[in-house]
Amino acid sequence: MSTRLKSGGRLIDRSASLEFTFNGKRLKGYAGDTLAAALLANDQMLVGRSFKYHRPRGIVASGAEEPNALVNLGSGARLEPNQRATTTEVFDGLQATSQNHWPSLEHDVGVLNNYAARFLPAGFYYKTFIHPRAAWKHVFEPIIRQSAGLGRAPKDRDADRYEQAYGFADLLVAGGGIAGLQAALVAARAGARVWIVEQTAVWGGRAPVDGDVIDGMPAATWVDAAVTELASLPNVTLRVRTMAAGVYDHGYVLLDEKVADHTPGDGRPKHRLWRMRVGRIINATGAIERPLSFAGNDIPGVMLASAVRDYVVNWAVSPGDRTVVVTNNDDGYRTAITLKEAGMDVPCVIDARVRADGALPARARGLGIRVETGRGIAKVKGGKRVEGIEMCLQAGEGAASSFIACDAVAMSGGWSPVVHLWSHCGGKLTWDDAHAFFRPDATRPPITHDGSAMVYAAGAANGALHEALADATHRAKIALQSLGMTAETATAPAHDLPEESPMEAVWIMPQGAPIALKAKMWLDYQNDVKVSDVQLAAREGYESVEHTKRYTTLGMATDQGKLSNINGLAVLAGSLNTEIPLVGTTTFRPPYTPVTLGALAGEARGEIFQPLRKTPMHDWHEKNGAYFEPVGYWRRPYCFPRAGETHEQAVHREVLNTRSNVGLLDASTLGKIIVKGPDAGRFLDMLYTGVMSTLPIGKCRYGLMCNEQGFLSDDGVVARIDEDTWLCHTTSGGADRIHGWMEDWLQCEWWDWQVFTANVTEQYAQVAVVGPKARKVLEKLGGMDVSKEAVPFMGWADGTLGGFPVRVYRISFSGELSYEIAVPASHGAAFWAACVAAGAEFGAMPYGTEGLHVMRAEKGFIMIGDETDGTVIPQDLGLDWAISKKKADFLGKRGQERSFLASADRWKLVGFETLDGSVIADGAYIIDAGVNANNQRKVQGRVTSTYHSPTLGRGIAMGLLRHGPVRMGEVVEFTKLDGSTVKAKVVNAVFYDKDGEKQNV
Amino acid sequence: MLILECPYCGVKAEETELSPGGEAHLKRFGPGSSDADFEAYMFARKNPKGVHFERWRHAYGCGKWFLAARCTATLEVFGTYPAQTSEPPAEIIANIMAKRPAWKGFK
Amino acid sequence: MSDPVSPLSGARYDGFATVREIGPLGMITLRAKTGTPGLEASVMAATGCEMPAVRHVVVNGANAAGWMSPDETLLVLPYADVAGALSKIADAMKGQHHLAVDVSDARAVFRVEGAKADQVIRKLSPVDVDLLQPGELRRSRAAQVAAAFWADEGGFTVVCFRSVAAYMFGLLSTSARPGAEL
Amino acid sequence: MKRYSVFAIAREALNFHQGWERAWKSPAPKASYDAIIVGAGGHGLATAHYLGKNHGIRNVAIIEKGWLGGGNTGRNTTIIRSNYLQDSSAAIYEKARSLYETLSQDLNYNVMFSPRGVMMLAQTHHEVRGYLRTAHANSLQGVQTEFISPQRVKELCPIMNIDGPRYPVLGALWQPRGGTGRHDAVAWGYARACSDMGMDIIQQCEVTGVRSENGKVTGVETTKGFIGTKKLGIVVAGHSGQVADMAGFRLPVESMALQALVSEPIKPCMDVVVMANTVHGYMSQSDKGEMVIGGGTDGFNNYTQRGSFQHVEETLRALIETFPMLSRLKMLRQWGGIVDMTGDRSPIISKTPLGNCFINCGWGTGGFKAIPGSGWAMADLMAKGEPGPLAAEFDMWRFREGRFIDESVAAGVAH
Ligand SMILES: Cc1cc2nc3c(=O)[nH]c(=O)nc-3n(C[C@H](O)[C@H](O)[C@H](O)COP(=O)(O)OP(=O)(O)OC[C@H]3O[C@@H](n4cnc5c(N)ncnc54)[C@H](O)[C@@H]3O)c2cc1C
Ligand SMILES: NC(=O)c1ccc[n+]([C@@H]2O[C@H](COP(=O)([O-])OP(=O)(O)OC[C@H]3O[C@@H](n4cnc5c(N)ncnc54)[C@H](O)[C@@H]3O)[C@@H](O)[C@H]2O)c1
Ligand SMILES: Cc1cc2nc3c(=O)[nH]c(=O)nc-3n(C[C@H](O)[C@H](O)[C@H](O)COP(=O)(O)O)c2cc1C
Ligand SMILES: [Zn+2]
Repeated sequence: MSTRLKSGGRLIDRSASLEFTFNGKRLKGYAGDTLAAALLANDQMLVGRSFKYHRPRGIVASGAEEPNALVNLGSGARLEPNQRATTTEVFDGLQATSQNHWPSLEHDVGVLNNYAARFLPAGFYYKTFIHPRAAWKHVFEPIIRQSAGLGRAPKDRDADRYEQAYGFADLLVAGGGIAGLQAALVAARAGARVWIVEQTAVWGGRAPVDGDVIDGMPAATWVDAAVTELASLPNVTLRVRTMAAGVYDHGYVLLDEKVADHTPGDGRPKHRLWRMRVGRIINATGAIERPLSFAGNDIPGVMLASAVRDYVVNWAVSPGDRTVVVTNNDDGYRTAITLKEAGMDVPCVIDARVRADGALPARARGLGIRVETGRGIAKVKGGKRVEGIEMCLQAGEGAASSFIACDAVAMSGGWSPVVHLWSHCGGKLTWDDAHAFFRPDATRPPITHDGSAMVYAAGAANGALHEALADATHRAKIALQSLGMTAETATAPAHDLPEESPMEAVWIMPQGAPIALKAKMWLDYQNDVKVSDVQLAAREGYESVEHTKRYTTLGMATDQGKLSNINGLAVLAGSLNTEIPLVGTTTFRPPYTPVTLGALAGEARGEIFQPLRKTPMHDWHEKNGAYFEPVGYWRRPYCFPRAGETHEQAVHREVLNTRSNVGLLDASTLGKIIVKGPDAGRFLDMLYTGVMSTLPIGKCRYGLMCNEQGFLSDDGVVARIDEDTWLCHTTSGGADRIHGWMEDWLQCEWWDWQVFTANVTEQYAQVAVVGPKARKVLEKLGGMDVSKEAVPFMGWADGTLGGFPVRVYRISFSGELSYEIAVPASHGAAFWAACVAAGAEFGAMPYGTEGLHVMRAEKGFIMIGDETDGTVIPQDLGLDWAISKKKADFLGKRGQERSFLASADRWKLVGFETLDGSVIADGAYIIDAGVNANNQRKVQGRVTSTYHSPTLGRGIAMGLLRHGPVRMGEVVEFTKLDGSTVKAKVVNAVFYDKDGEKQNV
Repeated sequence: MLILECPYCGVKAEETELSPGGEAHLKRFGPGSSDADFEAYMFARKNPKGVHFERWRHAYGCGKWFLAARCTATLEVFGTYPAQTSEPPAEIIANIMAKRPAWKGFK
Repeated sequence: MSDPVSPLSGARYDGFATVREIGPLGMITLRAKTGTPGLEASVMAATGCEMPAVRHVVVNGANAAGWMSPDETLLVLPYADVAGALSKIADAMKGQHHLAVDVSDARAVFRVEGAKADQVIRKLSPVDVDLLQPGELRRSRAAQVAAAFWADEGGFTVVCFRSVAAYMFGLLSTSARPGAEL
Repeated sequence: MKRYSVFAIAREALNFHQGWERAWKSPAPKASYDAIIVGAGGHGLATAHYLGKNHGIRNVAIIEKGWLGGGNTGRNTTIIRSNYLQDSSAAIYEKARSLYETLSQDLNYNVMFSPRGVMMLAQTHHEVRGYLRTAHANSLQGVQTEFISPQRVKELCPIMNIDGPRYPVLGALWQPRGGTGRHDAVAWGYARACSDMGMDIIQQCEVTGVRSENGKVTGVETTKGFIGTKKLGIVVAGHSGQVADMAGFRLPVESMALQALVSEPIKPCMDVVVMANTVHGYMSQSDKGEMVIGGGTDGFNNYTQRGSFQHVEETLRALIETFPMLSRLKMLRQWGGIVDMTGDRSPIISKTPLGNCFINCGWGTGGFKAIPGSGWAMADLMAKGEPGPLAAEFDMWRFREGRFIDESVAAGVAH
């Protein structure tokens, strides 16, 4: 039975008792408990079910490496699936439920899989469910899916918030054990800007638990002193509950700070994601103990020896009354000693080694603990918890020699340095035979931007299990040196540890275990990967460690194989008859432990999910019921529906009103770029397909821009402001892109040309006053002459209107009499309001982008993004008139000379009118006779813009048709999505005011 | 997550302040050039696994384009320099030669 | 004519730092290569400031001159003074290749103030605030948009584009929420 | 070859599965072959497979520098669809998709093709028009797709927030027979079938040079020595530039990192594949329960199989906005692959300047779905020396002529 001990527990505060629930059961814990400790204190041994076989699962570990104890934490908007009990701090009111079982944790029907385990070896699904074909999708896959997954899927929107922050340091120390603290001290004393982070809530790592003595003091005292000193230094930042999640190139490190996990709902961000940029990283993340592979090693009550020790020392929890310790090294004896000294029963230490004569075994024997050497566990007895073990000879095949009753097993298979951060950016490992582990190979570190080493491993993470402090001191010194700092005089504190005799690698227990036992030896607890599975993979040719991983799913669970990987590799090496280093490891990838997606997205949610660009008139639009559409990050009114109107009706009203009275359009989003300089004209002649250098001052000219391939990329009206200044209008989406494009050519190709550009898009609010009564509105506003003579079509003038300083352009995208008026943005809202007021008596109404589109389509004007899609050249659109024949060069000219673009067979722009007056479907194609070599119906064109024209009362469309302009009057067929077609006549694309009389009045 | 020093403003800019612009030192081929030259200019990019010269814009900073010499296999940066040049500066070439003796040189 | 209005009409948020929208301010983008005759005189004439050093801003009361790029200087001055300043610049730079434009209305300006104002910046910009020199003007991004800022007594001045003023205000105030101190 | 079936499993179970034979052999290379394929990714293996199956060419070696399937085939988000816009794309992807329908049976290896349906969200009016256009095109191309309403989107994917607020869902292009497949199994199944036909899969063997005489390839230098061949197929995805360089020609290809990530596994909550291009993210839930998530590519040349964090962040921001429930899930693992991007983002299946050397590359961010079709077309090309109709448009000279096959035009991306 696991219980809370009467005394002890260095991390708990017995005066602060807390209540929490597990599967609805009310339980008690203390402040300082992890959920796992508190569950064990309440004798909750069974905490979950495994992934595949639904085997009962208990707590194995005490930290981030825990594979089993995953719970659904919280509920509703605070539900967090797969939360690790060993790293969850208990708080008052915590709710946890166990996962992956039905109907209950105790009685789970999924356990049937367990009985069928033999039929479900690694990769079984690749070999089955092949026939009948339809059964996979309809029968087998649904069953597999239903039984897969662990935690519950959240349904609600997250109640918590997250944030990010940037941090900078010379040196980041990941890991707050004694090695990390020592490294930080060395660096901090040398004046470096240091960050040290620890994933748990406490400093010190293993040493205080293991009773290390440092500089003559108990490790805990030394740790306190170190932390106090570090905290006092201005160049040091210390953070607990902060995990170094991933190391990325050039010294970029992600830290996941659990700000309010243990105080949910207190208004603070749940997590803060630090994006660090550091010179060097000290990887002082310690080591993780390895399980041993013996039959039944997954039964609740079988735990890591170090974890058992942690529970006793840190939280005064004993996982069992009678604990058998099984080990292949001296360190495991610490657990036996700790248990015994805490008053618990240790019936036996089973040591796989033939001899155990180090200081620790001696101490254990001295406490009266029975030590059996050369032995192993043949199998563990029990179902939902351990009932006893059968001990056997390690060298044999598992013939049981004796039964030992116990309720817990503490296993120690040696240690594995935590090399994740070293490895994320490609640091290489070397195999250490003496300790049977991979450790960082200092000669092949990950490198940073200048080619120097980016990460230094220190302490247990560097394989220095017994001389962590000396190693940390040394590594910190060389890391500092590489940063051009020095800490020559730094020395390591004295670190007293009992001598330990060598461990002996044990990958299978007993050595000659037959297959029936191997099929019960778990490697990966969560994913149910057993020794026999790895051996099967090897036998079937999945020999690469990466194949084995993917075939068996070893190490792919939420713990990412922190416990299982090395044992798995060793078993694989054994099966292949090769050496472990030749098998190698799988790739270490971020994050070290899973990070909440919300934290990765940071503050970006709701209102500030993305920037939303607003024109000065945006609020007016909002207040006046605009239905918006996104245009890049802008939001533009699509239309202004009135009560009872559909969007379509609103658009039609807006169009008719503009054509008969006057409409107002917020055109502020149009790009506006000033181009100035002695070479500006020449530059614009390169940029546009037409000639801009000859544009007279005071005039406007429509221009097209192509990319170097020749495809049309943007269009707009250019105004000549003075001798060496032009103002280029771009599409709303194009402003930044085109400005960047200009700068690109000016900086990287024609850097000797004298041209400056400035993107003044946001300096001006722009209002289009459009329609036969437009001039009246402006006259009403008053202040300047807006007559045909003073401001002719395609001219512009500066002046004032209604007291506002304005620049008025006579340009028209609707075919109506139209003025586009620019005012400084700070006056935009007021000017708009003035226009609305002045327009009232003339029936002025605002119109949106859709009305704009309809009107320009009625006029046969092209729209970038509708008529163009990145594959269309101006010639396709009948815009040859806007392409200079005389210019030797412009961007895109050479591209357009390529055979496919110059071909006579290209699809070209024409108008279409359906014979029945209906509207051609958006996206419709024009079919052609027959099928192509791939048996696809041939096509000869497609629609590019199609609308109901409220002006004409029928459908109108533009589109591209092979040889289009010479086919006027022909009838072609457009597709409909119901499979039928609609006939349409090829017509001129200008449907309204063909001679352009209305705009030029 | 790269950092590249902007040669204009001296900021060690991180990748998110920059925008990448592909191969550096391209020679533009305009009207009158051969099909092969134009194709090479537009598409046939050097794509080395190793030393590469490329364009970056300090988009969120000074807005200037600059060039960088970087190893695409290790992401090591050998240097950055202004865009207004048609060849890498000698000291960057020397730096690369020192660090990558097998490098065949800029061509 | 109406008075010019800043994009958020002076919005304010009080968290662990105070966020205030200020303005409208007059701003001129002056483009000319360093060393262009008349450039320093223009800057002086428009703002009373010396020519800023690379990546620096020279502040003179309500006026300032900031280095934006090797050929761009940002001039800050009272909104009403812009037209006058532009003509002074035109005079001083006559015959020299340059571009001076009014961008007063294209920007939004915020003050982030208080002892922990720096923390707000640290949450949003990939900038090593500790290494920011006195008078340094840093152009960078704040979350997803371009921003420029500099530190002066009691806080930071943050400049961004006008259209994203509300987004910037949202970012700054979210970052300054009580309880979220770094 | 021992056939796989439930009965075989049952039989083997009694014997603790001791009797299974190797899925593929690991032979030493012979002195020469009738054909060599460089690259044992899905495309290379499928090419070899159809060379044997459709053309009777079986004296073939597939040479792989690492472990088979370990390139992009082993690291992609496994989306299979064929709702492409351009005729030539739709043809080859639909060929591939239809081969996927029976691939498990054809290979006697369950590749877990799961036609659960793929939806591409339209979140702007522009996207609506783009996807409608694709729907029209698909109807003529024999690809079964449908433009569905927001309500139908919600029914098919209840965890989605279709109401925005920022980007309300306006509809979606829905391909009911698109879906996912088990990426590793595709490589393994083809490998097993190739090996069974007597082909040699040579792993841990890097091609380091291409030897040619008089404009024809004679063989390849490898880390296991020279191997002669009558025909060479280069199918190395992200390393295409490298190997083409060895063969003496340059490709319109750049290698960049594309990233993906998985969440921790949760109980099934999403039965379809969703792609959201406005915000740029895509997601499905695997049979094990993880949410499999992908986003955009880095913009610079990179061979490290690692990407920049910002793209992961951008993708997650976007997806959390669309799927608020994701916020409290955790990222379990993230990784990158090196994708081969062409000038028009469409693949190349082509002859080369060397008479008997052929290239298959440029699948970039979207070639998993194409594996069977691409292998089929490439085998055709290698066997006959001339492309068949599936590959005809994908030659490498199209760039010179400006004959783009551009899929991005319909507001689409190519995953
Ligand atoms: C993150 C990510 C997500 C993706 N998502 C999707 C998706 O959802 N749907 C989709 O359809 N596609 C997707 N793709 C794209 C898809 O993965 C690839 O297009 C496809 O796998 C390419 O297959 P391949 O066989 O051509 O290349 P690979 O699988 O990369 O195989 C090429 C092989 O060539 C070997 N090789 C290279 N050089 C040499 C040499 N010199 N000698 C010998 N061997 C060599 C490599 O080791 C490798 O094994 C994604 C890709 C990535 C990276
Ligand atoms: N004798 C043995 O066999 C043996 C074996 C292992 C360890 N040890 C003991 O272990 C100690 C070694 O000290 P150490 O400091 O190297 O290791 P440590 O394990 O004591 O400390 C490492 C610390 O790093 C933290 N950490 C790990 N990954 C992290 C991450 N990604 N982000 C933030 N924090 C992270 C851990 O929580 C832990 O507190 C010594 O006391 C040594 O005696 C002994
Ligand atoms: C569709 C898919 C699902 C995956 N699911 C998991 C998973 O559940 N657990 C895991 O650890 N990795 C998973 N991975 C990631 C792989 O472990 C691995 O990172 C990826 O194949 C790239 O290989 P590499 O990291 O070894 O370079 C998955 C990969 C893919 C493509
Ligand atoms: Zn710069």
